[in-house]
Amino acid sequence: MSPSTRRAFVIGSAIAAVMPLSSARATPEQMRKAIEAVTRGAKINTGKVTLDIPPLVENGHTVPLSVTVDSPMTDADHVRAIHIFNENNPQPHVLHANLGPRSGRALLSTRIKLNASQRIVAIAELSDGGFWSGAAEVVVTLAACVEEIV
Amino acid sequence: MRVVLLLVALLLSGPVSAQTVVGDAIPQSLTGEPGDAARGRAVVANRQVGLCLLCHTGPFPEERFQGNLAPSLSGAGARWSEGQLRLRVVDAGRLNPATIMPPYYRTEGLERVARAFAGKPILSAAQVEDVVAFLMTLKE
Amino acid sequence: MRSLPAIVSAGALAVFLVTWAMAQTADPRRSGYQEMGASLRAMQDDDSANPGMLWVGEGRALWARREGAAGKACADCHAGETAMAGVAARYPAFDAATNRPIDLGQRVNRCRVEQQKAEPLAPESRELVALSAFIARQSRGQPIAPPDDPRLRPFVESGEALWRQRQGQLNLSCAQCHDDNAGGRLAGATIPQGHPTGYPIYRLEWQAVGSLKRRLRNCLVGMRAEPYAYDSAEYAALELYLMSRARGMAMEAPGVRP
Amino acid sequence: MASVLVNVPKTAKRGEVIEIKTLIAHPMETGFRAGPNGRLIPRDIITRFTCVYDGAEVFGLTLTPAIAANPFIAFTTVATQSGTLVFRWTGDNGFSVEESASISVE
Repeated sequence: MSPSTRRAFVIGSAIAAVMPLSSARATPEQMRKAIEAVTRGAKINTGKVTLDIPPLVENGHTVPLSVTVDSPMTDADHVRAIHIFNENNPQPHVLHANLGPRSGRALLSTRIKLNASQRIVAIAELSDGGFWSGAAEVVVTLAACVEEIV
Repeated sequence: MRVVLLLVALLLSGPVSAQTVVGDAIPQSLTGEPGDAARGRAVVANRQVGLCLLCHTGPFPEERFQGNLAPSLSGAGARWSEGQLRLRVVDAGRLNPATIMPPYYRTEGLERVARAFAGKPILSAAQVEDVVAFLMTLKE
Repeated sequence: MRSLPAIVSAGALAVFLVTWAMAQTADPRRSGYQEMGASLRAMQDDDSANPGMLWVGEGRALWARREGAAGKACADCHAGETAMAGVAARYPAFDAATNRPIDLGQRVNRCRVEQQKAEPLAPESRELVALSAFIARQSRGQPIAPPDDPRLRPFVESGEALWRQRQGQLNLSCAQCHDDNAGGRLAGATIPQGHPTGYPIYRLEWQAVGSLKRRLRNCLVGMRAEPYAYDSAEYAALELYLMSRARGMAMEAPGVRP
Repeated sequence: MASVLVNVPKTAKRGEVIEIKTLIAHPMETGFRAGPNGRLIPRDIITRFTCVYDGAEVFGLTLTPAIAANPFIAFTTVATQSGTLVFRWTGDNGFSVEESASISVE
């Protein structure tokens, strides 16, 4: 490995390793468009959706995230899908999960990557066709003593 | 003109140029030229170049997560003279051997320096002057 | 054989008891675990959420696999999930054959070469880290207990000297950050005291499990110092010093750290 | 060898909501990172996760490069009857892993 290719020597900044290309970042506008592609322009209500994500993230490589939706999860009234969006990663649409009455509860936990402090939005698609959303602001600190890419 | 440029190049091609310490200061510019405060601000704020904000806080409202291991840079230009700041950036260990502040313009007496950095100071003479010029603007 | 949940709760209880006992005696030492936010502590505490357990699982499979010309598996001599309980808490240990301390990974390789007649695993290879994680997991909750072997003393001392030696272009020593400035903030990160309680750890920065040597290497790279070779005497000495410095603190392997 | 951990309760009461947690070893290489040679490292991710229980897909997740390495996925399902839960992860470069767990429902 030649010195010029090392990303080492950096006591701060995990950002380069997660997503190095600033031109590849999404924007709040792209997030809005990605949300519209899912809702097809339908009204999004605020509420029912709780996004649990640590307000201060110690390393953007692995950010624990849970979404719960207030729903009885019956045949007649349940959550069909949960979507996560962000406004700063290269791709605004982070994931979508398919749920149904057999889920019992509308709950999803996973871990995502975040390349900077930003706003995260969770949107639930209900069986009646309605959309509900919750959001959280996340602050990503920088990792200390980062290793070079091996 | 060509001769002058060649001389400058020769002077800067060594690891570090000579400095004269007077008391607790280096009164003379390392390059013979005044630094540029705007460039200096960028060096100080850059966490891969100046590294300053890993330990210091300072008047950088746009920079989150500044360190708290060292005094704030705010008011540095009022507390110290230009020459005093220059010595503190060049080699703070001359004033306090136990300091955690890295020697920004020294290559001698260092142990086990990584190959990529061997014989190179952390900042160039011009960067040191830019940083000093910026710190001198921090009067409050 | 005890069920896995029983082992888990026994381990968690032991971690709690050791931590509680330390709190009673006002021990100023803090594990890096205590510097983390609630979500990362929860990630470490739950074996079904701790990504380090993937390596433990791989280590378990490797433990049972026949290797080398002797066609023997580790499990043929050390059967069960608790055969190695407490072992990781006592390494590095003195090795009479080479007259120097060897760490857990080197000890695994010794067994591979001498007992299994197999090639040694590369330092920091996925297999060696997985086996180390499987072994260290069995010491979770136990106090760190470096051997009281007089032959180790000079190595502990040289490890401490390395800990205090300034090095690299940034001219820093380990002690300047982790003794003198522990608890302070290096940019956004709280500087831990640097106790080797969780190794091997799942480091989010690595997105993988790695050894204490890899972590020491990271710090050296950060200081812009030339890292030691993975099997160098320096790392063994530093590990030994750090284990003696953390004597009595609870093992947490596989730890989760940012 | 893909390394997988799934956590499913061994027993449950009929109608009980159970939590299922899964971990799988995978780099989740984003395709946005440059390697040591300065060139982009090609994308290598898991794109889809499903859980089939009692003949039906009870949970599905579509993943993107923004999912962290060694993906952790936790969700709930209603214990309907004794049987097998089949978990499947598929993705780039033909990645396909299946794991199953049995549950006894009273």
